[in-house]
Amino acid sequence: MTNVPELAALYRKMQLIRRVEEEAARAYAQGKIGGFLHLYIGQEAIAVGADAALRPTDYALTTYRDHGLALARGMSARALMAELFGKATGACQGLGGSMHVFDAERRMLGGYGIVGGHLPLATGTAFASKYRGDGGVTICFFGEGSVPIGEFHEAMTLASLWKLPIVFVCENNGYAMGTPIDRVLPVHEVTSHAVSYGIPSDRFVVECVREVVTRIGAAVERARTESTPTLVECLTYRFRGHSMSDPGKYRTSEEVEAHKRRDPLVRARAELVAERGEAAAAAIDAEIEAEVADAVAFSDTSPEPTADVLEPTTYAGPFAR
Amino acid sequence: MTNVPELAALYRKMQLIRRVEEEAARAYAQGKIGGFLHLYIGQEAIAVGADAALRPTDYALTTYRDHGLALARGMSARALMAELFGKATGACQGLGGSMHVFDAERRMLGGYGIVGGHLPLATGTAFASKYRGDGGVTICFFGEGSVPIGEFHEAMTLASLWKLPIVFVCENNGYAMGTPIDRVLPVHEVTSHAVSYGIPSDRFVVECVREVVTRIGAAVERARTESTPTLVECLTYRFRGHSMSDPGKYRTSEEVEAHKRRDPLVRARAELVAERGEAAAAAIDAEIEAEVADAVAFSDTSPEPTADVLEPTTYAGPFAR
Amino acid sequence: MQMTTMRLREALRAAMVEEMERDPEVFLLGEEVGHYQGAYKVTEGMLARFGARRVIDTPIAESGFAGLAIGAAMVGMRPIVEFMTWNFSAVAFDQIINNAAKLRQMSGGQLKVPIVFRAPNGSARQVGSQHSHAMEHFYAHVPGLKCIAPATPADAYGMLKTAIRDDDPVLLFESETLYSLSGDVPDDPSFTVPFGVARVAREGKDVSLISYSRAVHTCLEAAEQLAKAGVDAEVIDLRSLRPLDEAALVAAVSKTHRAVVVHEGWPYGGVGAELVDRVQRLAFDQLDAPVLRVCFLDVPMPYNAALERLVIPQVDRVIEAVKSVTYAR
Amino acid sequence: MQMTTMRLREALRAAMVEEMERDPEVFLLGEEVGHYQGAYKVTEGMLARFGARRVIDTPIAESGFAGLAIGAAMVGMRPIVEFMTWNFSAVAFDQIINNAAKLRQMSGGQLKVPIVFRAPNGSARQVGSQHSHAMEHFYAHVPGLKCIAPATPADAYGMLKTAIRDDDPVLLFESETLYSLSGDVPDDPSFTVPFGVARVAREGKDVSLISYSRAVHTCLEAAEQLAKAGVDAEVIDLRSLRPLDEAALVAAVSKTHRAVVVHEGWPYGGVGAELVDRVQRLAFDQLDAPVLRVCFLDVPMPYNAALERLVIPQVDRVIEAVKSVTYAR
Ligand SMILES: Cc1ncc(C[n+]2csc(CCOP(=O)(O)OP(=O)(O)O)c2C)c(N)n1
Ligand SMILES: Cc1ncc(C[n+]2csc(CCOP(=O)(O)OP(=O)(O)O)c2C)c(N)n1
Ligand SMILES: [Mg+2]
Ligand SMILES: [Mg+2]
Repeated sequence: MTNVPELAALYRKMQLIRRVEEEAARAYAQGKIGGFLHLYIGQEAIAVGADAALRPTDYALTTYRDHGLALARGMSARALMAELFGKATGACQGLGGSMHVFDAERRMLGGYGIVGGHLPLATGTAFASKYRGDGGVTICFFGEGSVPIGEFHEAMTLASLWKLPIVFVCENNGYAMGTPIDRVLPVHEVTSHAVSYGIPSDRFVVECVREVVTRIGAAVERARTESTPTLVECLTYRFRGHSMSDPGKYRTSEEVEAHKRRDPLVRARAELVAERGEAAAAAIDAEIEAEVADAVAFSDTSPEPTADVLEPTTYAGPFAR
Repeated sequence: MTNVPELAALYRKMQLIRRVEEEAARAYAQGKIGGFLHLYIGQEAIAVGADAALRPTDYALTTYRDHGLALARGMSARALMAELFGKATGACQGLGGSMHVFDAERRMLGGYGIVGGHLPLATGTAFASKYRGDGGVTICFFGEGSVPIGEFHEAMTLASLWKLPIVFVCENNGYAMGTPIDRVLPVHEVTSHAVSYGIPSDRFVVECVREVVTRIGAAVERARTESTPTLVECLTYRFRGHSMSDPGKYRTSEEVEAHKRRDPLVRARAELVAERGEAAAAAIDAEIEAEVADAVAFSDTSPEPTADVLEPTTYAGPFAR
Repeated sequence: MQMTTMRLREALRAAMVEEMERDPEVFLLGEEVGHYQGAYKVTEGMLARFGARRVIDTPIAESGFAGLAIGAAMVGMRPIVEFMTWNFSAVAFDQIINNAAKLRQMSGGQLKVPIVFRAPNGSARQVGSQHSHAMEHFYAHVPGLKCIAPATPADAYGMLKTAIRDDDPVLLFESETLYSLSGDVPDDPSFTVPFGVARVAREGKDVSLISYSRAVHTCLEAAEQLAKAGVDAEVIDLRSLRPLDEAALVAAVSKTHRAVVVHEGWPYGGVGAELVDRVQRLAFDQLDAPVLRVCFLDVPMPYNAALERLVIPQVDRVIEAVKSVTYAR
Repeated sequence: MQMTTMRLREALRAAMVEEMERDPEVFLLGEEVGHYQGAYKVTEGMLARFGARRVIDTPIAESGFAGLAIGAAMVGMRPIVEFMTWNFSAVAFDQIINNAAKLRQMSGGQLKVPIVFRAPNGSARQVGSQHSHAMEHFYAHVPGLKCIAPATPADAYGMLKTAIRDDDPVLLFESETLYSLSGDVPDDPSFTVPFGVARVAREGKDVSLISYSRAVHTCLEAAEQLAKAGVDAEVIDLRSLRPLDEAALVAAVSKTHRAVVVHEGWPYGGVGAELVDRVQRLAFDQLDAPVLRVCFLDVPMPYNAALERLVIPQVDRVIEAVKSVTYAR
């Protein structure tokens, strides 16, 4: 059984993600952040719960909707926010931006813009762990909209065939941009594919972060001890549009509001208050506010990267022209 | 229920394919045919049985192992053999060769060299039939080795989602080049995927060509009348190597011989003899010999294509440089 | 000719709408083209007008739906495939280079593939390295394909119509940064713009700036500034990359004796290098200086806005190159 | 140096075997590389030597196993990916251009991707249009990748070793038609050949034939014949396409003042056009004639043997181009 951390620690991370992203949305409106900005708001329990089931040395990869995972893995709000601001002090020196957040030290291995493209990569880090016998596990997140694309299937085949220590987590938030699941998947249960790949699966509605820890934890354990891959489907919801440029007209406000009323963050806070009192929760909130304000100030005042960063980040060795 | 043609007609086509390919193998050894040559010997019952379940206006696509389907669809031995010889009189003017046999009039739409690549195309011809309401069905053949590649899955998703009139026929001959199925598929039943795509399936050992007609016929009917795709898995065996350059060391001769003893062509002939007497079968054989000899002579004496064919086959309109 | 002023995205839409009205075998498919009204609103209103049978939202499966469309085209339909951006065509690369481009040849001329692929291409604004590809450099290489990249609403309209009516696969490279560009478009639904004919976007006698798509506007701006400095730059808008208008290249260089090629995308190979090849080969004796190129710096696109500006061709880099080929200071 | 004569396929194998002996983080994967001993027998015996843990037969899922290898490389392993041929990399195109080439940049320099992709490339013998791609023209375009294309067993050996030890993604373009070519290879396991350094395959003073891989041998043959006609042709074997040896190009053209570029693959864009760009840009004043190119005709590869011969660069076409740039009859 996976060790479930203190609720306070889980709540803290969820709240950090929520507040960092709310400030990022504001900064985007102010023109401090450019390009695409995909918010994770509503889905925080997944990254936070999953991270709690991992060791710091395990590998994690996700899509462009990557801020939550980065913070869950322990990246500082400063490093993330500065990256969104495109600053030299950002996690990727301002080169990656919102969609490409990496923290090699914390084994946060991105942040990818091509739907499905990172799934094979994740089988590769899992392969490396198995090859080296280092006991490591890889966790790989993706949306339900990625299931139709070929690379999902190629990754599943390789993971199952070679018994790789990997957990595939489909964050099924019901929409791929403006497209509801029934327009993209003939069978709505993503886990139905686990059968034809001969691997275990799990499927549940994300309401409670501690449940995420134990459910994903079971899959992580299976990967670690049996080197067996698992397909986990988390039913969730994003409260915002697909990205900042999406007005989200394809959902009714009733639908969105109904989901907001079941916000796993609110639930985590309520449970925390029940266990430890309002003051404990409020203290965390205050800390987070300070941390987020500091991250924004830090990012505002950080320097821009300079041109000399371009060539050495293109090639590790001598530049090849 | 699909109308099953006279066994004589089915046997005739099977024997034609067998003998054309045997002569092609000889011509290859003589250097009259170049490039890759993938023989269909042992699998003839599938193309012949499937064709019998189709209308002449239905579309058919397959892999590089395409001679059988071309002949089954009614291409002449001359047109096929001349194509293998690279002659101007070949089905594709000698430009396509063994892997790319097309006969647009007979709705034999190729002949493809990239594993998995033609499956999406087949959904496209099925889409056209449905869009136009022309009552047409598409049949698409591929090997079990194509199941791991993404395009198989993308094609299945689109076919199921849009309810296309298509029959996917996996010719599971147990090997992808030198690789047996257990090294490429975590679950050996290809039809297991039908469940996660929400479509019907059928799976059977190919022994009797008339059974192929009725089994594939049922799927064709479902496509035609309900516009429902089906995944059919035909368990079969190729008697020769993957291509002419494959010594086939990965299979024991016992294994190969055991399969040859269950040769569906031999069975078809035996049944024909039982029904109509040896003379009837022998007459067909004699006809085929003449046809094949004529095809070789025709191909030997046909002219080579000339350079002026290159540009107009690159663009339908003015050449774009 | 009667003209209507419209944005480039509307010009594209008008071309598609008119062709779909004209020919029932034309249909449109792609991610979010229908209910969402298009990721960049090019297809706005088309679902309502033509219904879900002809305006089709696809799952994220580019290889699958591109292949599906090619298959439909090979039996005579005329699909328009919208990729959300050209970047995502990389997962459908095999379908385009091996099926769309080769079906006619493999079948010995029996088949044709009348299909249009269209999408925004090149850099947008801070979308990072995986979303900033100038994909025309991969595709123009391939015989069997035609590649066009208009820079104005009228050309977008007229060339998309030509593309839809063309019997070969045509790849239309748009630019997100040009969708809101306004311009006059002929009111005549029979108006089309042929492929392979470049447009002189600005007359000039001292140097030829050869360009297409977004970079044409950079060249025009550079030409304005150069004029103030006494350099009279010509701007050639190629419009069509394959076929290329060789006569226009030769004519330009025969007049100005100096050329600078300006485009999005990396320097190594691609359309820019091809232009250099054609110019030096077909007009060698006319050249008074090497042909220079202004394009992306040879690195993946950075997210940071200032660095992105540095990587994308800008007016100052064009002017610098012009100074170099005219040996001015 | 002590030398052993071996075939090019054995030279490649020796390089892999030695590097796998040296570094336990090197492994090999691809279709039929193990039990089948390699589709072209390059990997013969390697499964027996290293076992199934390090010599891995993959299913047909190029995007999947290329991506898997890139993922392993991003955490420090050193995979060698064999595609059965480079043609099949088209279905893994996105993995190579978007992940292998960009992981370092996207991560702001935190990661590196020490991976080798290798396979036969270009035309073989009558394998038809879908199996005859010269894929280097697509990949050399992309910053973040390195592309090499040796023409001799020694270079194949020395450059593959360099590639395996390199910290960046390296794409090695082989040719089925060269696998049985014999040549001397140094007996020294520490022998490597650096990237970006061209080799003068034949000295000459009248014209420079610039080439790589299979076409180098066509050039050498052409040079022999030209010598009889009194034209002294130099043959430059680039060996490495990205990085390109600019100094060698300038030196060659400064001596001969005439250049013909010879390669497999189509004319539009690609490595050939890039070479023209470099030569005319870096040695404009040295050129006495336009740089000409001899490459595939601009059509998909036909199956018919005679037409295939016509499409692939042959000695006579090289000689014709040389005559043209030397203004001889
Ligand atoms: C191959 C590819 N095609 C299209 C896109 C554009 N795109 C980005 S995100 C997205 C929707 C993805 O939905 P889902 O997988 O459900 O993830 P979510 O955004 O809901 O987290 C699309 C179509 C892309 N990035 N890559
Ligand atoms: C994308 C791709 N990868 C690899 C190949 C090389 N190749 C050709 S056929 C083949 C085996 C296919 O086996 P299967 O699908 O079972 O068909 P079979 O040959 O048995 O009919 C391989 C690996 C290819 N043509 N395309
Ligand atoms: Mg989603
Ligand atoms: Mg097989």
